Amino acid sequence: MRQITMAEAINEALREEMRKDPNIFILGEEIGLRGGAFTCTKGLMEEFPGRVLDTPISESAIAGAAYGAALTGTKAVAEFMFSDFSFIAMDQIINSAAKSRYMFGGQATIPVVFRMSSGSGRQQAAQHSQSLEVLYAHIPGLKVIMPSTPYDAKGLLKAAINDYNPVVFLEPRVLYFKKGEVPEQEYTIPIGKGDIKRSGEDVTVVATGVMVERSLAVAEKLAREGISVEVIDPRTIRPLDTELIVASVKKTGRLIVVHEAPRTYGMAGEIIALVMEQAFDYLNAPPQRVAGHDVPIPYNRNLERLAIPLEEDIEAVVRKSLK
Amino acid sequence: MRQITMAEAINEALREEMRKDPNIFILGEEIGLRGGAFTCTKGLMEEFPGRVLDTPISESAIAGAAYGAALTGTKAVAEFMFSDFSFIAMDQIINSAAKSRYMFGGQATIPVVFRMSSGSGRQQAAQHSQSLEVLYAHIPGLKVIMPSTPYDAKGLLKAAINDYNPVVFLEPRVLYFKKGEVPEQEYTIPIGKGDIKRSGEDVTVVATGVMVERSLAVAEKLAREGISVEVIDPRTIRPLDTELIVASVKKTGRLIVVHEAPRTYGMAGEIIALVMEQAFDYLNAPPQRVAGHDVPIPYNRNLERLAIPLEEDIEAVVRKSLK
Amino acid sequence: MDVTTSLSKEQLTKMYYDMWIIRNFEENLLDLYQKNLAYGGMHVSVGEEAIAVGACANLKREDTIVTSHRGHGHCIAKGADLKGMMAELLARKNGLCKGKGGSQHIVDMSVGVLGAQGIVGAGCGIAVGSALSFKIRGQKNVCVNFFGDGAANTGSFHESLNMAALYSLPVVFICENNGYAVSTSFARSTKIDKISVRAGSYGMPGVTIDGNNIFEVYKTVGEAVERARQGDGPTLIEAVTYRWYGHYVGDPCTYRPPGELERWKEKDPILFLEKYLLANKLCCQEEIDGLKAAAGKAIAEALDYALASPEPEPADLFTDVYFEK
Amino acid sequence: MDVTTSLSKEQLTKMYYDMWIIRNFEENLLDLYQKNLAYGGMHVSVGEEAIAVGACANLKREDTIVTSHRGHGHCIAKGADLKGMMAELLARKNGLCKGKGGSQHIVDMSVGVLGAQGIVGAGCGIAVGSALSFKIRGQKNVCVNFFGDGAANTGSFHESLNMAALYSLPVVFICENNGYAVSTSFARSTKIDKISVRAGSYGMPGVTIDGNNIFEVYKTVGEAVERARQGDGPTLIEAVTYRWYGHYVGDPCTYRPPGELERWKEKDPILFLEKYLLANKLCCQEEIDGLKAAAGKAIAEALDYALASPEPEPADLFTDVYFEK
Ligand SMILES: Cc1ncc(C[n+]2csc(CCOP(=O)(O)OP(=O)(O)O)c2C)c(N)n1
Ligand SMILES: Cc1ncc(C[n+]2csc(CCOP(=O)(O)OP(=O)(O)O)c2C)c(N)n1
Ligand SMILES: [Mg+2]
Ligand SMILES: [Mg+2]
Repeated sequence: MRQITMAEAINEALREEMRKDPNIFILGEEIGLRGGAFTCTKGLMEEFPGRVLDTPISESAIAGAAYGAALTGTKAVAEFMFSDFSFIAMDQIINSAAKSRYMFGGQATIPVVFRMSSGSGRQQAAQHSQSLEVLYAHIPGLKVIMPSTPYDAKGLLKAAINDYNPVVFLEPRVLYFKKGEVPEQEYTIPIGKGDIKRSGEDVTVVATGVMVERSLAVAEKLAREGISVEVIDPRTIRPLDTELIVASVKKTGRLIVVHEAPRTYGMAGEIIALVMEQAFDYLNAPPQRVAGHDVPIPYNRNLERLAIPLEEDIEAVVRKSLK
Repeated sequence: MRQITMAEAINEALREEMRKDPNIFILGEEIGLRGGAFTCTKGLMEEFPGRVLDTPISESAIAGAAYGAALTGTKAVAEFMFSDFSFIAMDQIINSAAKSRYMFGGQATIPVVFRMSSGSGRQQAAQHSQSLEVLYAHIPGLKVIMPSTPYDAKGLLKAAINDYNPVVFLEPRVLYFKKGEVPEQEYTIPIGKGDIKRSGEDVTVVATGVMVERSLAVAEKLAREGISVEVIDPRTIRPLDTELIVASVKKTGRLIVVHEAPRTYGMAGEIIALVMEQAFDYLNAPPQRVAGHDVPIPYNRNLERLAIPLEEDIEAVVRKSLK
Repeated sequence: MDVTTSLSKEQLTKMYYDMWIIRNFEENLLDLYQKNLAYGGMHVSVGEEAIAVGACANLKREDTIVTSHRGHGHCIAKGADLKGMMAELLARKNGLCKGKGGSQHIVDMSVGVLGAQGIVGAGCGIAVGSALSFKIRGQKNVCVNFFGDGAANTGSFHESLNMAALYSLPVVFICENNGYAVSTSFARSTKIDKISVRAGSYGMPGVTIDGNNIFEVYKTVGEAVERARQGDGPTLIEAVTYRWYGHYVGDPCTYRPPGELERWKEKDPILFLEKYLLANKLCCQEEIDGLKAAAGKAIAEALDYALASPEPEPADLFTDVYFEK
Repeated sequence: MDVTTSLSKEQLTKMYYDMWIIRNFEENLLDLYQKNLAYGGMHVSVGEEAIAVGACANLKREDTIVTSHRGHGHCIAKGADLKGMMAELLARKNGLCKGKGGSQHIVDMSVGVLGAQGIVGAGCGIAVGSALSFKIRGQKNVCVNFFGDGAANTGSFHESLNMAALYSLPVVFICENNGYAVSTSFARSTKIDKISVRAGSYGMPGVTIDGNNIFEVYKTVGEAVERARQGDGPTLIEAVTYRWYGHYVGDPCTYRPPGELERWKEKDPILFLEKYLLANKLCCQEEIDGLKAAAGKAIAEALDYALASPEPEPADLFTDVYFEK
């Protein structure tokens, strides 16, 4: 099958949906003339005049305007260059977009996607490297997506654009230029459905974003020793595909959750609590977390590398859980 | 002992510290002339001219200025009337205050406290009722405190003001005007130390904020039936007093975490994951969560009441865990 | 005030009636709040009615408004369902928000009321979004954004007005300068005298007007709306006014200098129009009394409706969190 | 330019030298970046040196600055340790931030450099805080805040300038208008021609100057600093300039109209001062060459120092998250 990058996949998703629906527009810093800091919106301004807006450096107006447009029936996709900048827009995303359907007693639908690049790995230091999925996923009214492959990115973004709820779409920055298989034919991926990236029998590893490929590499390696690791990518952080995860843990009896965000109050806690509630008696070992350290992301590349889980960290915990 | 309200306790904490240290100032909306929307800063502007600043409605400048003052050695206490408004200041709180000691390689100390009223219960609807502790507690570099009594509020706020790290101080709004014992003599409470609000043998209930008194009421009721409930208030959400919680669970074999914030990705997940990691073999029953429902807070008072855990909800789960 | 001549008697009496509706509605609320039938955060605009009515008289049904925490008047002037509003304030199931939103989140999408806002300043961005919607869809409509003097100090105001001007969006920003943000007087929140000068920071026209003179409001907003509709971009209008009842229901208003309220009461916008109608013999006293009575009746009916409406059921807690197909 | 007469030869040659230090430092960085010895987000200010040097020449050691992502020049001009800066950019343990901060977080508290900022606009609030500190402690010091034209469209700019004016704080806001925010030209980010008009929104003086004329910068900032020091409040200064090397290291600059860079290179601020020094016989060519060479040598030494500095150790990942007594 054809191989394209995640940035290209995102570009295709936007292009295809904008072609179908003149009622979709996108806005953000550097997305038009320049085609996006990470090329995700390349060529769209030319193809869709008037529907691709380069904005001033005004994150709160970007989010407010995207929400206001969505509220009035125009589907909006807002881009934040780095998810770290979305703090400036959090009032609009959380106080306005997430809550208004409820506050308005169902009078509103809010078809808005807040796209943002996420995570560390480019030596940009603490203000350009955060993984903020939990801050959004904790909020009722939001959906939160984090794809790990070009295929998932494309299918999920198309679903997000056509969802009538506000969606926070976190794109792992270091994956933008990695290639993966993406069919030419159109497809979407339902929001809220996880994916078994590799099936296995001995232990369930739930991983997101960059941690998916690392977990797969570990699974591959351990397979050679006869250890069978199931790797699940929930893809959607909220709503979470609890069913898929619980079924897997019931099968393997072991759970390890891997994420890049700092450990404390990270998403692993939720997944472990859910599994405890629904599959306590199936567990043969304590559930484990492999997560980012509780530190801001440092500039130095060696330190930065150590700040988030490495394959060897994942491997060690998998081995430990099997003891 | 003398009984005062939490608002009075907070007022005393501010007053006492400001008297001792001319290098402390406070700023926020309505805190001066009016003495605070909830009276916490009453009388301070008169007593400390020039050190109590009424600000425009400019939450991001409030937080930026508080951080900048702290960075340059002046201890700052910023008030946000409702924690919901702190979203507008999150960039300053998280990207600046939380990270700068690290980003600056230890060159900075940041003695700033971000006080904010928290939670539901006053029919203010979805934009004035959130419990956002996890959003802050997930961030390395921040300390997060949520007192449940006037005594704890005073002792912890005094500790927070004198801590050289940024502290988010969440004050449960519906507790402002409830009285509790507070000695006349000076005291502080160390940040990071939880408190056993009632000791017991059969089950550990970890609760925060408003949920502490509800849990205590349940414990009281069940005691009459011979069920012995230990109620722990961590008081500090980050750093968490893991030791205290784990020791309790090792004793009781049962864990229930109760919080007002919505369940999904709430603080209970973290506590359960920690206990799984450190006391898996001691558990006689699956750990349970009693948490706010995954909905924005509604205006109607009956619905609002149902949105967060009631005593009967806590009681039911305690009973279930003992089966 | 040559604008007056362009207004028909019908229009004028409708304006007069609408202002009474707003005042009756809100004065009833004060009472309901006392009785604990309405609750939560509630801010009334009594004394400021000319702005809501004068501005909205320029709007079509498909035009939109975004308002603030002090939004009852704007919603009513734009045509929001009175009964649904009253039921909402009483937190009833038949309320516009099913009892889930309350005063600070009143909405009526069917008449372009995009919602009150609990977050000061947030409305400016939303108005930009509504105007963007019109522009992208090629609709010749306009969004009017009402907010206070306090809101003009928020970052959202700045970013939104700059963006609106940059894209020449069809939006009219109306800043109701009532002299206070809660207890903080205008002079204690900024060093400038007039908020309208801020228009210069964005390259849009800005003007300060007497917000208690409904003719001035009608005319100024009318011109701005027309300009916006023609694609010539946004305007910032500062309408100077005063809120009689303090910031929130129950505000002791200790921050007001003595005599201030009394002086402003002499500038009652309703009385202003009433005098005009009588002096110009557009209405006789009987007609005036009839209009007042009719407004009172409409509010009484809305209240009856609201009181008869059931409370939401527990299951309603869980609906409307997400849109589901 | 009567200011020139008030500057001693020593001051002038120091300014000249400092500008060369900045340029050498940053041109070296471009090279180090190519070699992958420096990395991450890195923004150089070549072409804008007169603003940093002209402004900071008015400051005392105890005065402070807050800068942006394009902050190397400001830090150097305020006296930040060159070796520590270079080591930081090379992510070394002896760097000012121990290798944890990098270009966007350079700091040197010992000389009042309160930090570069990775978040556009964030610096304005921090500067207000530093100025508040001075005021509360009764220190007669001043904070200077450097930021770009793009930053002037952020909410933080608006809220901070309003607050600074309201409290009459000792802060000078210097907006370096280099015509672009990344690839977005000034004209595509706002409808106004001059950012300095925004001062009127806060009741503070505002002025636009030629940022490549170090005398004009020195004089204008000097007056603003003096006013601030005397307790007369903040000023907004827009210094028009140009960045030669694009937004980030590696920027292809396709957004620039042809000839634009060349025209600006003719306005090289260093050459401007050099010509002045020569024309007025304050320096001979030999002295000029000597100053250039000395600057080159200082940078080479800083680089040697940085290259000799070790990388941080893995354990350093965990330090400095919290202050511990
Ligand atoms: C962001 C934010 N900060 C603070 C508040 C609390 N608050 C509610 S209304 C208000 C004053 C608003 O003043 P103004 O904008 O002048 O409107 P007015 O009440 O005078 O109509 C404040 C501070 C809020 N709701 N939102
Ligand atoms: C809040 C925020 N939004 C976006 C960015 C990405 N970004 C970094 S620099 C920059 C442009 C800044 O332009 P300007 O303020 O004019 O400064 P200049 O780079 O021209 O010196 C942008 C958009 C950021 N760092 N922070
Ligand atoms: Mg006001
Ligand atoms: Mg610029």
